Amino acid sequence: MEFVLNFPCFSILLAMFAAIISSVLKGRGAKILNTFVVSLVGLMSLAVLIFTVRTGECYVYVMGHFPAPLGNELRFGALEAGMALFFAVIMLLSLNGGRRKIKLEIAENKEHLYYVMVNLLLSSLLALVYTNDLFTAYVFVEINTISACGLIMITEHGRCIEAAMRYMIMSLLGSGLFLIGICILYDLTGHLLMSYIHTSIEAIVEAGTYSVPLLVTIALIVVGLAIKSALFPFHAWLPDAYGYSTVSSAAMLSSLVSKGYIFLLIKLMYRVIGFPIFANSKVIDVLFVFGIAGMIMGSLSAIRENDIRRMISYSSVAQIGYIYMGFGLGTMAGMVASIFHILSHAATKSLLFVSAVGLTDVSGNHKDFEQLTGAAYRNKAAGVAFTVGALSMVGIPAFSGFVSKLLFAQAAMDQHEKMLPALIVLAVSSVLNVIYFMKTVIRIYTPVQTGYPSVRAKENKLFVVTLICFIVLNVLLGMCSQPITEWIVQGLNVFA
Amino acid sequence: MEEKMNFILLVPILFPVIAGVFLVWKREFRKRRNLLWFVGTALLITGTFVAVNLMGGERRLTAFYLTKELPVFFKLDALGRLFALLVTLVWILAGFFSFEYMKKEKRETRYYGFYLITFGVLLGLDFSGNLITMYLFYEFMTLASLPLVLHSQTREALMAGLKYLFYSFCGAYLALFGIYFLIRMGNTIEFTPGGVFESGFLAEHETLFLVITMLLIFGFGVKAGMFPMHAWLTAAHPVAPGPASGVLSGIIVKGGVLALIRVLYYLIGPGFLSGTRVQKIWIILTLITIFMGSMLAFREPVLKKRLAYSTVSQVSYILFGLAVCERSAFEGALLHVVAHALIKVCLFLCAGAIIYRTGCKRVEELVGIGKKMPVTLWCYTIASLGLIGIPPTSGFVSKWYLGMGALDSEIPIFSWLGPMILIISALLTAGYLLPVTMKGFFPGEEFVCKREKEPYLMTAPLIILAALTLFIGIFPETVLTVIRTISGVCI
Amino acid sequence: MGNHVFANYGEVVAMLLFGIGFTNLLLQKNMIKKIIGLNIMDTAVYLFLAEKGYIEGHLAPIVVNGDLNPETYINPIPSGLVLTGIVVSVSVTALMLSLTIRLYRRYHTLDLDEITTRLKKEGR
Amino acid sequence: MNAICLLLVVLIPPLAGAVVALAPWRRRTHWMIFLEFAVVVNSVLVWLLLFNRPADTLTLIHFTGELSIAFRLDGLGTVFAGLVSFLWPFATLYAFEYMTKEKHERVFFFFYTLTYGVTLAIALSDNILTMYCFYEMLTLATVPLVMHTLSREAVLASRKYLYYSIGGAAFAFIGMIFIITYGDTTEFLLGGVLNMVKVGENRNVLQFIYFLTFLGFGVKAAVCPFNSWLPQAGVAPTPVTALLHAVAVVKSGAFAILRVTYYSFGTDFLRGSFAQSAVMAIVMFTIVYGCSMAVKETHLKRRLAFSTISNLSYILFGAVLMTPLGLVGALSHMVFHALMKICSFFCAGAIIHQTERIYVHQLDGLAKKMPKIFGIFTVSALALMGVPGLCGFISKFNLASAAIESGNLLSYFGIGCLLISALLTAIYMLSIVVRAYFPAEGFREETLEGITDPNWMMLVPLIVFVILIVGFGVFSAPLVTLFKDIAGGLF
Repeated sequence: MEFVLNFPCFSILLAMFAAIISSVLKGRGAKILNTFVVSLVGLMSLAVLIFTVRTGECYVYVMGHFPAPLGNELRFGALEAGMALFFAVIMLLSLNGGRRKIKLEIAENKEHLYYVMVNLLLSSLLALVYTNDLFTAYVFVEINTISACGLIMITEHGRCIEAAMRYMIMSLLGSGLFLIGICILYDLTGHLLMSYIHTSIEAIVEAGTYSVPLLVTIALIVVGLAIKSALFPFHAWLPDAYGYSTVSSAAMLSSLVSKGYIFLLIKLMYRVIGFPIFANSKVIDVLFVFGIAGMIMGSLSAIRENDIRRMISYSSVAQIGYIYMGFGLGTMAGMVASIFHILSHAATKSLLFVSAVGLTDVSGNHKDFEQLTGAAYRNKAAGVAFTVGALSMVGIPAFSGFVSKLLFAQAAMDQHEKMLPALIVLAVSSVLNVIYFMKTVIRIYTPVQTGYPSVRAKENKLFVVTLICFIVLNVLLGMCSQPITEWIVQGLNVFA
Repeated sequence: MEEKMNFILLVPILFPVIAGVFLVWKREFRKRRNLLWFVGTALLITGTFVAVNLMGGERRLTAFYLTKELPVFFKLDALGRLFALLVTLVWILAGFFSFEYMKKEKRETRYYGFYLITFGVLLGLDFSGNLITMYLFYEFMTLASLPLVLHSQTREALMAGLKYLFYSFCGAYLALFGIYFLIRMGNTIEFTPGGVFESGFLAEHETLFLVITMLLIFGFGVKAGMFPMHAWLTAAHPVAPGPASGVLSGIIVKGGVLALIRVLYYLIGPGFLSGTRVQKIWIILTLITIFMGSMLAFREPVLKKRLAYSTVSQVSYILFGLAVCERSAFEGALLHVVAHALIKVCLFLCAGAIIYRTGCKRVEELVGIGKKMPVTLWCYTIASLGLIGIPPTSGFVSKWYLGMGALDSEIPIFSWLGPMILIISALLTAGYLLPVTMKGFFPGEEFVCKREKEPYLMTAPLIILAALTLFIGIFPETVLTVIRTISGVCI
Repeated sequence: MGNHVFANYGEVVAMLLFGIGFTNLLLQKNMIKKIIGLNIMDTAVYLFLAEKGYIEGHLAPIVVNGDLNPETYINPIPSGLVLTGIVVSVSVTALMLSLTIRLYRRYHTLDLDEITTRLKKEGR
Repeated sequence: MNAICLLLVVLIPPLAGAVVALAPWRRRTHWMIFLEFAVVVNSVLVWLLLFNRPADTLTLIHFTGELSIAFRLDGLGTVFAGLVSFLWPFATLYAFEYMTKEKHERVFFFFYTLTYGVTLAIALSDNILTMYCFYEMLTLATVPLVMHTLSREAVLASRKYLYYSIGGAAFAFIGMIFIITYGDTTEFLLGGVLNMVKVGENRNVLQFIYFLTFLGFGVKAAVCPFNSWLPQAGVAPTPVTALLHAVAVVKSGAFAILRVTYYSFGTDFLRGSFAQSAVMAIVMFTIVYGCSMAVKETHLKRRLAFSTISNLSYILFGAVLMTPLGLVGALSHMVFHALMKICSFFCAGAIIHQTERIYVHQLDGLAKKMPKIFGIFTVSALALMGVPGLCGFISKFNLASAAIESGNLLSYFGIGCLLISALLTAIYMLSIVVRAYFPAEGFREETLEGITDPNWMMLVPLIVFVILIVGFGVFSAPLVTLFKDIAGGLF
């Protein structure tokens, strides 16, 4: 066995141990450790990615000594490795972008706790990506939830705690449903390992028995994960959680946490239930409807919002709607588009959060648009970065958003009944995106006389470098989509 | 005629235009005398060129192509000659009249500039050999004559000018609609007497062509002051300086008439129109115009406006003649073109002379004017008789032919109703023109005044015009021979 | 249908409990009641699992007297799952409670909606 | 010539602009000369390309699947690229003078030249994806220009502009996707690329999608009801409004519509469908609507902007006739309207620059002080009205004859709309001219003390344009022949 195949397991454990160690370190030490760990995880994932892409196969990694039907397994191919790499990169960038804010907003004696949470989050995300065991997935879902909650409430601001509370409640509802779904699935099939469940389910479907319980199970799991990933109409907790937490948390929450759940959902669709079975169930239509409803409603809420952070949060609701719409199309192309959008949205949304904080910083920490007028002149890097993010969200060619839009549209063309609604909603939602993002962009470029100080790029090198990395990432996704989609297709083929 | 000599056709068109543009550009002359010499010479030289052209045989000239299917093409045919002669004659006479009249006005150079430009454009209109060339000059005619209307720059004049512009373009574009179709549907757009369309083709597209014809009649009818698009005429003509209103009323309205003749008799062909519903509508409209124009003139107190209403009525005589589509009516119409041009210019110049000398504009102020300005009023009287149609003036002959033509035609009702209205209108004409003469010469016992000086630059044109009116009335054959050659080929 | 329900009364009860817990977590205003709802929900799941794993007449899967015959014991996996689940639910409950305490200290109420209104009134 | 030159002409302008914006220039003249030089070189390069067309396609990037960003020069692109590259150097020259009074000049010129590159890229696009990409880019490149003055109005206007443009593009995006899916290729081929086997029973859906696409691209071409951004965007400095919002940007919209209609969906597929009737109705309404609003508007630049709205729909009217002749009409109006409108806008800009008067009623009597500007303005006004002998007439004639040729009853009404619009054009353009030349009584000339014609940098472009307006009006045969070849697929 190649040594590189150990890396996924190592990276999960590494992150987890780092979390444990961090709890006894000082803030600075924890920060360094965390950076190191995230980078290392990234590198390891890269190695796995290169390896898996080259061989084009999927590998199973047995945890512990129990063999297949009973024991715990990791399973990874190109898609998982790439996703892990991507998560690590985004996490690193988000943390770097918000580093100054972390220092400012978090009490010094709690800083190391923040990194504990981050490490834990990373570990759970990796586990969600790699695991092949449903119950393990559930456990890490909960760990994910807890660490995310910690990330939200770390600033100990009243609003944050309240948001954390709401987030917890919704999350727990979701994970409750998810858990009961798993249990019924276990009841139906007698397995917890995904591949085995799949075999049984195929048998069940073939036999034609238990069709109702199966449908209910699928529905329970999907709804559970949908709540957790803030699909419209379960998004009520989201704006507060994203809007008031410290910026790195917001960026990570929006681009990683919800994406982790979505990735798990993909895994369920492909590996557990089987894509053809899933695509034939009614659930998919429901997802489609809620997806397009989310695209519109999220944007509408964003238009009404007067707080830049909350506006971006609502935009997340819309973007998650895109992803679910892609699922709802029930085709391979739709899935590819959704996965691409996971990447593109993660890259863009964290960029937006980070740059938005750069803008609010130079506006006396006010987040309403009135105060943000002309902020782009006071912090040029943030202004440019926000503009790039906004353009990408709107779907301007050369940025990542355009490619995902293109992929979605092309995918919609294959699906005859859903074609027109999907396309028209896509167009309408673009228009709505234009309205609120471009409004903001123009607002920040409208000069005004204020007493707020300007920030020079030199004073905040890390921030600027992070933004540049984000922009490059975005443009890279936008311009070199060909290899990325190829990778996604390859990954999906060996995914099940 | 040699092909290369044909460019002579362009000379009378371009020469006045260039001279006029030069004047507009130059703006100021050091001495008024120089200006007058310049204008006078230009007018006479143009006249000579026109004469040279008229003497020669038929000339054809394709100047250039707008696009491949749109040549700007000039041709000199009988109808063009008639109109060109008329225009030249009137323009020179009115021009000399202006020399005296314009003494009192400001911005003279500009006036003469546009006067000359309009002259050239009108000659271009007369020499046009095809539809597109005619339309080109038709538009330019509106634009070039606009400054004449606007000349005084009073608010009234501005409003009138804009009204003139609006109505004219409205008409031009209505006509343009038809023109587009004619160009597209026809094999050629060159004017050919009797029409260019085969009757079978016309029958096939009858509805379309009826619509087109209707639009063309309405469109060009605007320029000719046909009801219901006559309102601009009575606003625009009176506000211009005297000689300008003369030529506007006498000549430029005939631009519309010329265009109608060209389109109906030289492209679509008169045979298509006769007997159709469009013809009836047209006849009704002309008759309404004739009657209404006279009535309005009758109750109008301002002399120039009264004359303008009279124009509305009289031009519709011509249109009536055209609408009947009958040979002698057509001849009458053409004769009336000539007669009315001379008479109306004469009348307007008289009115101008009176205003110039006395400043009186309203009819009731003209009591005893015959004592002050006898020559002017005599000319006025002769012209009035002509317009009413009393022998031996030109108006009598033309109306005679019109009436005969109408009676000869086989259109039910209108064959007798037409002449009747002509006669009623003639009575009304007498009613609104002659009181000036009567009050002018017989102001009553106690009226005392001294005779005003009448400068020969003013009286000479008047006398010539009045004399021509009489001359044509006495020897109508001089003009009629020309007209017969036209009608011979057209119908 | 009826006898199915009766035969599987354990599962039915579990589902009812799950419903109760879910509704409480979702709809209760009082945070403590919400947490109780959460626990009911979790417990329902454990009940369900236990019911699934239990085989009539078999022993708990603890090897005491060297009997390695699988027929002797009930299915051990659900039991393992329940144990894991309990750990998870304990930690989650702890976190929720700590959050509740913090909120209560700050706002002296357990009503989440009231806290929200108050926060909005503060404008932050 | 080598296909790589296609990329070169797209890249030179932005690079030159970037150099201007970023390099430390010591004096204004230096970078001005540099920039003008770069623009001229680029234009020369474009024209060289037009005459030695590279036959092959230049592919830059492969997107997913067979989608790629690629450049190619075909007939339609030739016209647009030629037009744009001809106008840009002149407009830049004009902008130098105009912008002396504004701030942030170098940033302005960066975006100004960037737009040049992007517009050329649209013209040279080989496939629909490339065109779409640069179409979006165009919006972004021009927003800073609209926002330039940074006043509240400008910000609002640019915001609206963004919403409309990108929103429209979102709908055009749908059309693009359909072309990608149902077409044999994404390239532009005359006659369309739809694969009828794939289309099968989805004809109606595709026709509906065409309608959406039309509206989407139509936003830039300001079709009703998506036109309100255009007059608002008039707050930008005049070179921007003139070149971008009368030519480059709006024509890109029209160009895109021509592309999708003739080169992607294909006219055979669309002709006679409900989509054609729908878009034609919209276009016809816009023609009349734009003009009516222009008549109502008293702000000079906004009036011209409304006029642009109407005129753009002329182009679209040609486009939606869906016949080769319609394409000819559309192309000729695209070129000629560009000349006329840029000319009139530059005049308006010159007036604003010299006098800071922005409302029509403030222009009384200005013609005397700025004779050259108003002379040129008059010519462009007449051309816009479609007076024969100027280029506006040619394009309208081409449009009308195409409409007649198409035999579609609705298009006959379209001709009517063209003519109504021409009439309204006459009103709103000539009322300015009349006002400037013939101020009403009581006008005090002293108020205009010190106003003169602008200097050569502003005048040279104007004179060139006016010569072309007249030149093409009198002699347009080669150009129209070229358009016919393009429409016939021969070029």
